Amino acid sequence: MAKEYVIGKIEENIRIEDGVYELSVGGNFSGNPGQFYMLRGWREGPFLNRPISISNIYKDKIIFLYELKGKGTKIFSQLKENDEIKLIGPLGRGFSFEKDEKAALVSGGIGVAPFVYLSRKIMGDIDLYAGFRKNPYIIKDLKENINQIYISTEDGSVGYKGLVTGVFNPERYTKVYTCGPIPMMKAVVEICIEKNIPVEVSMESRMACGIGACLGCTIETISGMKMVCKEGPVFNGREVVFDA
Amino acid sequence: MAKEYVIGKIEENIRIEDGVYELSVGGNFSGNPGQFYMLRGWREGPFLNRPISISNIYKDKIIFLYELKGKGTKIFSQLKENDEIKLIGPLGRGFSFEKDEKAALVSGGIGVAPFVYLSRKIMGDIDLYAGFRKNPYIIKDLKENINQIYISTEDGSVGYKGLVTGVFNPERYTKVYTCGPIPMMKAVVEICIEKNIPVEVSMESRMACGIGACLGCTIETISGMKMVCKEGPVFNGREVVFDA
Amino acid sequence: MLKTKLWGIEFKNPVIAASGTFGFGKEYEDFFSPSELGGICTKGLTLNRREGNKGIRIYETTGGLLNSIGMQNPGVHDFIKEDLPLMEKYGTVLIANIGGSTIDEYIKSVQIISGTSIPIIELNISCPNVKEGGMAFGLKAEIAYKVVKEVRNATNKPLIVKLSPNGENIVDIAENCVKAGADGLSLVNTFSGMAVDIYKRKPVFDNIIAGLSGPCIKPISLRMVYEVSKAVDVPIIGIGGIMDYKDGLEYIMAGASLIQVGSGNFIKPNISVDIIQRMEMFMNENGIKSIDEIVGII
Amino acid sequence: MLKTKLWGIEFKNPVIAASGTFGFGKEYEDFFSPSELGGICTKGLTLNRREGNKGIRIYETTGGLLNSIGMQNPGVHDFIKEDLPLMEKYGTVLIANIGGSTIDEYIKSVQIISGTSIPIIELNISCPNVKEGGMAFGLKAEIAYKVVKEVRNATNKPLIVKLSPNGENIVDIAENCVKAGADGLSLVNTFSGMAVDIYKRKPVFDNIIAGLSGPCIKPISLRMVYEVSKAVDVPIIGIGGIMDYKDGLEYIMAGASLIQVGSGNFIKPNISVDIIQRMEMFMNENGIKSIDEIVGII
Ligand SMILES: Cc1cc2nc3c(=O)[nH]c(=O)nc-3n(C[C@H](O)[C@H](O)[C@H](O)COP(=O)(O)OP(=O)(O)OC[C@H]3O[C@@H](n4cnc5c(N)ncnc54)[C@H](O)[C@@H]3O)c2cc1C
Ligand SMILES: Cc1cc2nc3c(=O)[nH]c(=O)nc-3n(C[C@H](O)[C@H](O)[C@H](O)COP(=O)(O)OP(=O)(O)OC[C@H]3O[C@@H](n4cnc5c(N)ncnc54)[C@H](O)[C@@H]3O)c2cc1C
Ligand SMILES: Cc1cc2nc3c(=O)[nH]c(=O)nc-3n(C[C@H](O)[C@H](O)[C@H](O)COP(=O)(O)O)c2cc1C
Ligand SMILES: Cc1cc2nc3c(=O)[nH]c(=O)nc-3n(C[C@H](O)[C@H](O)[C@H](O)COP(=O)(O)O)c2cc1C
Ligand code: FES
Ligand code: FES
Repeated sequence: MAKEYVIGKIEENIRIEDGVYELSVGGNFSGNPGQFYMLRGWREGPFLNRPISISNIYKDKIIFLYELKGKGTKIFSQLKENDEIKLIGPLGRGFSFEKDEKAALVSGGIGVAPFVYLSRKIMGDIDLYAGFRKNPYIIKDLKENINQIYISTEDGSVGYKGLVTGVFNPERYTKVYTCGPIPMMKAVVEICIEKNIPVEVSMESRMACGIGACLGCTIETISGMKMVCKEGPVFNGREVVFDA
Repeated sequence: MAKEYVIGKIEENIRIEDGVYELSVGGNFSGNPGQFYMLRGWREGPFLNRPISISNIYKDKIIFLYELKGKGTKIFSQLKENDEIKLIGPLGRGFSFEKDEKAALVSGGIGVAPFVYLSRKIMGDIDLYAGFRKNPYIIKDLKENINQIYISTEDGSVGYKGLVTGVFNPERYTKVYTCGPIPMMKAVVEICIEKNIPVEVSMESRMACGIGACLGCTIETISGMKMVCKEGPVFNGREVVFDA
Repeated sequence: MLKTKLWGIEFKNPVIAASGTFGFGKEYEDFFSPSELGGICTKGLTLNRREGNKGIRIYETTGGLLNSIGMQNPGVHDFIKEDLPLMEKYGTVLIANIGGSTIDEYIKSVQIISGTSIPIIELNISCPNVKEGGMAFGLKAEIAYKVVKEVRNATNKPLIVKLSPNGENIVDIAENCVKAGADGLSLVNTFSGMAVDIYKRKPVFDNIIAGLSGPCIKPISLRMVYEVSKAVDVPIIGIGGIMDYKDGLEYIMAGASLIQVGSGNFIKPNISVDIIQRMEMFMNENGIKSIDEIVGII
Repeated sequence: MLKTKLWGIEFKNPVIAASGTFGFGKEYEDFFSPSELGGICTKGLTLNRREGNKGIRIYETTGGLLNSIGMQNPGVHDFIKEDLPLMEKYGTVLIANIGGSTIDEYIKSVQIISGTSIPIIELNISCPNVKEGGMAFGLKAEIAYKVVKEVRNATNKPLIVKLSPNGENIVDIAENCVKAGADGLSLVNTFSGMAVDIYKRKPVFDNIIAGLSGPCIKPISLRMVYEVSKAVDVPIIGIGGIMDYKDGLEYIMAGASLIQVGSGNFIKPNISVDIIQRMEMFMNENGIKSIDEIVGII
């Protein structure tokens, strides 16, 4: 799939929870689950584009799920229907799933974003373990392709009280995918290694180009420094050096 | 009138002609005809605020008339109802008019903006000579307080063909006010001096602070450098050195 | 909590209005009471009145602005007569920023200011905007040493030297100024920059070169503050692109005892009040009892 | 119309991809054909492979970014084996950007590169991001002279020296490089800058100092290009914050014969194509027949 630089038009940008938004951009976009786009929703604004995972793709639109973090996502949240947004992508290596897997998806917070598309593509027997600080946001499109959803919240207001790793046991699965805060992913990988279950993690790092040109987004792996934007963002969980 | 820094809410921002917009901000604003505000319609955007003249003030709103010029006005034009805009003002010295004057207002392009408010305040026998490149924009509120309107366009599509100074004769008036491009104002001042009619000009210059602190906006006058933002923007036409 | 004492002088807080961006204070009175500030630096003063530069004086750039004001000021005498009495009422620490074209001029101005109530002098050897604007004094370590040494002898008040970021080696220059008797260092003044009008095929400024300020310069000036604070033992005033309390704290943690807010005043006239309040909040939330605890902590 | 010839080499247009921002070109192939460019500078090459720096490598600032890549590259040998063959196919002028920690290393790398099809060498004596990254060579005029002199003897190809904006006096350094045999000068490399993480109370970068690039630096680098172009007689390559054709023309009018686009590539991968097209439009509209007409016109 060739990467493209395109100017897209916003179809919808809706707040689905406190500080969490779903953005649809019209057009025929390509990409696999776990890949991402670099987005720019401004002419005058922060210098760098912002990496956001593909949350879903339909024939005529692409969907991003994003969380308010700072300057860039603030501007995203103010975009309205018909506004322009620039996109570079699809970028990076996504999840290397197989159809009909018995998979567990383990997310923390906005890490749930790529799992919407992933679950749709695996079409297998999938459970989701989704941890949130408080108000969970499980969008409709996600529910459709998932067997069981285990929600946990830090304050216990919904589902299990505590961290998502408190309810998760990898033994029932042939493959585990995880996306979320580093400490969570680290814990998930550790259990998976212990139980000898394959696990893939979606990593983040600060990016400039997003296409493998600047060498700015490296993380440490057991086989040296690797670029998150090109060799990731999805890595084999066993490869990543979490304590770098 | 004390200057204020306020965050206002946009009530309306309508395109009234190609590249010309009318912006209303809700609130109880103060200011005299010829004074201006520094506006900032963004959080991330151009570094400096943009000076825009008061076009009109009502009890519950202030109106600006602006022309698309570059980055800042582009962002202004994209603002929508309920968006925030920061304002500093009212700033500078406005027109020193008297009630019931027999006055001529001579404008070029967007220089017509402050005359809406000025004509309302003079409430005398006022004629407007308004030159435009092509499509004239004479808003309703302006017509109300004006006797005769002489429009000229460079392409002759509406009104007199040519420069506004081609139709203007100051002899019929006790006072002349002019706002527009420098060459136009210069020509107007020259005729007024010739005919010995008092004339006031509204000057522009690049501004940083808008309040007299940075000394960045000076122009040359016969009595030395003067700050447009504080000692102007309105000057006695005889004072300004136009060929500086 | 934000209080700090330097050179025996108490500052309510470490936030000072930078020279040339705050006039003599009165333009800001409508927006807030200048007494809330830790201090105010005057517009750069010279011995005699100066008209400043002709042509364009302000030009916006990405994340900042170029200025070519050219030291416009009423001269020390008129300042003392007309502006100082108003400033004295603010009840905050006043700092006289002194420019000049010759060592002799510097000395005379400093002597005159020393006879006033102003407790601190900031020697501007770094203005890029006039041919003889003093920046020449701030570019080479030996010359900086010479001018500071001579001015030092002209006053008993705390003497802060404001450094140019355009000099040959800022650490060298800083060390030389301290050796020559500077009680503190302000850094930085504006960076020499320029812009071209491609339609006219001419430099934008009559003077060609102008001074760059604003958040665009912050990473560089912060680095300079860090390097200089490691090298010298006098208090540092950090300046350059401070737009919020976070920027201010970066400077403080990098080694500045005080900070100055310059171009930020143009964007939001009461920006310093925000910075002071938010800095206090940050300290509360992070259990920092006094600014002095975090000066140079990194 | 945009064609220009320098060092006997023809450039389709004056727009070159800057070192370290364009990889070896292939990442951009999806977006446009690199053959449209006037030239491409390779990522900075050292004699041996380098892993680069640990920790955060990229940090956004107002109008730019700080980077601390730390010279990650495959080394000249692997570059020649694996990357060069692909680059040769682009049909544009290739420039090898050479870094190093010792004069000896520079010489060896340059000798090796001289044995390839690459027509031009850009000597990077200005990388702020590794302890021994070469910037030390670019800070003082005498040292710059020495390294350029020695490297000069190691190759017959046009040798361009890429200057640091952090040096003591850029005009001095430039003159010394030319005296030592440089055929051209590129300016500038990134500015030494830093950032502080106020929550961790630590510098953001493991290395403390990082390199600032992007439009924030443009006014300063433009000024340096102007000053240097007045002082030396070799062609100048203007670099720093070029984001559109106007920026590019400012550099050219200030004295640059070629320009390099760096951080701009990150924002819009095909930014250089825009710049080339719009520059041509501008020239058409303004009756400029050749870029050479306006080099240094201001
Ligand atoms: C491959 C990839 C995919 C992503 N997918 C999504 C997604 O689908 N949805 C989503 O909401 N977010 C996603 N992110 C994260 C998203 O890119 C950031 O939240 C966003 O760039 C923040 O921009 P901002 O301007 O709002 O925040 P800023 O103003 O830039 O920063 C806000 C705060 O976050 C810190 N910060 C910013 N970027 C990073 C970083 N990369 N690592 C650590 N700290 C950082 C800053 O230092 C600051 O404290 C993804 C990131 C990557 C690398
Ligand atoms: C006191 C005062 C009152 C004003 N009132 C109005 C008003 O009521 N309505 C209105 O539409 N405009 C008014 N203006 C002009 C308005 O401020 C500018 O058009 C606006 O700042 C341009 O901003 P921008 O970001 O869109 O353009 P930019 O991107 O900043 O610039 C676009 C182009 O215009 C040039 N330019 C920008 N500012 C100036 C300047 N001050 N002088 C000369 N060239 C300049 C730039 O170099 C560039 O070529 C007023 C100006 C002043 C000083
Ligand atoms: C318009 C303007 C005028 C200035 N005048 C002076 C001056 O007279 N004396 C001086 O020492 N510095 C002067 N400066 C420099 C500032 O005090 C400050 O050092 C510089 O702007 C960097 O800080 P900033 O990025 O917060 O603006 C001036 C700066 C600006 C923008
Ligand atoms: C991520 C990154 C990596 C860079 N690597 C190199 C390098 O290896 N060698 C070099 O000479 N310059 C390097 N540079 C400097 C650029 O070539 C250029 O000189 C600088 O970024 C200024 O231009 P800009 O503002 O257009 O980015 C690098 C710059 C960036 C941002
Ligand atoms: S972000 Fe540039 S290499 Fe990954
Ligand atoms: S804009 Fe600052 S003094 Fe007028």
